[in-house]
Amino acid sequence: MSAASSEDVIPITVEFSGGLEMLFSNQRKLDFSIAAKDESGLNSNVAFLVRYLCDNVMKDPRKDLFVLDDTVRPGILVLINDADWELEGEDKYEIQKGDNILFVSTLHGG
Amino acid sequence: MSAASSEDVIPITVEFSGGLEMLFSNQRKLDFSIAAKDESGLNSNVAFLVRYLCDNVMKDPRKDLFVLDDTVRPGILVLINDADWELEGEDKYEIQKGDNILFVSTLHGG
Amino acid sequence: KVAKIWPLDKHEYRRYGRQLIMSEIGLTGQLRLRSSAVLVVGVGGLGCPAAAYLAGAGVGTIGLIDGDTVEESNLHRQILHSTERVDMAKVDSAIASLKSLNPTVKYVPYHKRLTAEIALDIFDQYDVILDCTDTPASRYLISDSCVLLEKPLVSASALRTEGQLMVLNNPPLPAGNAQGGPCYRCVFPKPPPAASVVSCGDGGILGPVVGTMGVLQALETIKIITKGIQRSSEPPSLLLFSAFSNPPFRSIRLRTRKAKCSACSAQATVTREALESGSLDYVQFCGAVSPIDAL
Amino acid sequence: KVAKIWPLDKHEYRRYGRQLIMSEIGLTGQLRLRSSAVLVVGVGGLGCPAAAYLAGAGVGTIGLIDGDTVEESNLHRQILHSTERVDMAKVDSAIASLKSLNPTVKYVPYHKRLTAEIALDIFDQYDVILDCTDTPASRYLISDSCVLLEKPLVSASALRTEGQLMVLNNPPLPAGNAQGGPCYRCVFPKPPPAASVVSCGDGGILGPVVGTMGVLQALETIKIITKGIQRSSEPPSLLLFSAFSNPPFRSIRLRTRKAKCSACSAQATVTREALESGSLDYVQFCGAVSPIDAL
Ligand SMILES: [Zn+2]
Ligand SMILES: [Zn+2]
Repeated sequence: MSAASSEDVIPITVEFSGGLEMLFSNQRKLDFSIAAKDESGLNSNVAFLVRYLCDNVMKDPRKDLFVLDDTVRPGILVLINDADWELEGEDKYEIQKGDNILFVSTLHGG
Repeated sequence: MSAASSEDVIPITVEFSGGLEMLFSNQRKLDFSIAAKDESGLNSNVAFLVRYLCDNVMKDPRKDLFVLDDTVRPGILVLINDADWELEGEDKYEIQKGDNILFVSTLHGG
Repeated sequence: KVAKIWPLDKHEYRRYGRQLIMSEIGLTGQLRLRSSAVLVVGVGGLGCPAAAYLAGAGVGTIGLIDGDTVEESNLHRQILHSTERVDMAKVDSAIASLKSLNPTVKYVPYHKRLTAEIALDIFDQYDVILDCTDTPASRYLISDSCVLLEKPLVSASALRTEGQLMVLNNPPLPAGNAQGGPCYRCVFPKPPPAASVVSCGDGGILGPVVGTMGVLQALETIKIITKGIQRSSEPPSLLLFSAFSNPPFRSIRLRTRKAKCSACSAQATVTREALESGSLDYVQFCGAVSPIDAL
Repeated sequence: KVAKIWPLDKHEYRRYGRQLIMSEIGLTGQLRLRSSAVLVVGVGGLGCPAAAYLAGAGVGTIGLIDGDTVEESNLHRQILHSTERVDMAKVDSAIASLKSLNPTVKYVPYHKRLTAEIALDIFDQYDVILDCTDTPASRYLISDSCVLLEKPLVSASALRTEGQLMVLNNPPLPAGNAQGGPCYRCVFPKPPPAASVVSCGDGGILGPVVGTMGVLQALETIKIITKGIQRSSEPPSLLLFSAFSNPPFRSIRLRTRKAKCSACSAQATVTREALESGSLDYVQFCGAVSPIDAL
């Protein structure tokens, strides 16, 4: 259990809601594995996940509806295992095996 | 992990809803540990848990509002980790560490 | 003569435009709503909001069945009724409000309490049934009738600060077909002891709690109709709502049809003949209703 | 003169009996409801059901603010309005329905769109504010006003098949007090790009989806009032509703007050003077509202 060095990918669940799913081919839920280390060899964090989603998963060309100034755009909440990412260290949160990461766009209709 | 013989209690969460909490001193949620083996030395199952709750936790004298004919009375759903216990083997389901067992009384108002 | 080009009338595009443009509804869904008939059994705390949103969405025919009259103590939660209509039949009071909201829907009043003698004849004219009643006896009768006539059933209940919601017999396949959705008897084979049953009159009820469950019944009904009846792919589940708990909502996975269910299995003893002959005495089956200081 | 023995009138015991007998409400809770004033900002898909259940529960004074008139396309979800009242001011149409449900409540109409010039004067007369509006600009203005006046805010929104609900600024402690509940700016410090904002008119909305969120706003308001304002102990959370997802409801733990929030922290720049002088241009702050083929 303690010698986890040989694992090089982390299985996670990513979800989109509040309309964001439309940017991701109408997929609301994705189960996949992400590299355990980022480009610099550091533990993968949420910032790395956001870059990964933008570069590899998102087919929609309107990247600025998801990412702005290198982070998720204003109006999107990032929730790590059903808690606001502000409680978990924001984009520096290091991804753990089995994490559920939910991106929600705020709604404004009424 | 495989040699679990030395453990003699199992930590679980038990919840009551739909009015059943009134039979249990208005407690909706209980975290406690139950013996890993029942009176006969078998792995503790839900039938054993129900007996245990009736004998040791329930202060209300109206036992027949919870148990009838040695099992939970008609009109109470037993949910093991958010699934109907019918999917898990009913009262023969063997309790696992960390299980959430929810007893819900059906409501009839409208 | 010129063929009709537009499948909906101009006023329908205006009235339903906000839901028509959604991919989940669309023109097909709106036409299905218009050609469908929904029966609301019980026009109280659940039936009022359910009927309001079904009428708003453009369900073609809405039947309402209830034998009671409006009381002042209903008004904190039964939002289709009104102070000046106290003592009027609930069904008539509700239809007055619904007509004002959407006069293009056909409303069918039944001024009586549902009984085994009349259930099948009435249910037969509808596509989806909503159980908005408040006794165990009516819940078994409604479920049995839905199984016999192969109708999906949207069932809800509420008491004090809690509510429950299930979609039953969906898809509504013939008894004996294991692919059909479970019925009320699959989930609750035996009725609760009469002493354990509490009504809203005795236990109390918070208006928005029962209101939420009623609105959700309308939503599930709209989902069933717009998708096309018989096409359910959602696994059977029970939604629990507890207004003062955290989290307030919880979804439970339910069982599939029970192999020996007395209503929906191949060995069913609840037959059309048994139900119509009165040999199934629902009130007797559920015990005398005399809620004392019980649950 | 004889002292009044009963704290409620006889008709109030009749009308509210079903909620009075619950321990969560009781006589104390009913008296708190009667002596409270609640403002519903926006009388559309959220405001209609919210106001209906607040009136039903016996809130003493209900203020309604909206500058729009009723349109036929509103009626599938805005259940206080009616076909014969198309073109009437929404506020007047809603009050006509509400009076019929509960004539003992005092209703206060404001026939205008909320602006920074009038917000503080109006909000000051109420105990709890409901945000039932539909633009980012109004959401920031309402939150800022609630923080400045120390009022709890029950905020909801809905679009297509989804809804969101938050109770903000609860407990409503002065800016700079970290024990107060987070405000809208704590959760969303910057407004979304205008191109990402979609209205119900453009994106569509399913009636019972927005209806459910509105009824839940009434519920949260009743919980706040009957418990006694200032006494919140519930951790801040966001309820997500997605009608076609399984499970449909999800509760999210939210952050506490943000140490550098521009509205509710010790360093707040959103002051009463700034708001009243018009130097906070909410429409400008949120960008021009021209939803194109965006989210
Ligand atoms: Zn069955
Ligand atoms: Zn703040």
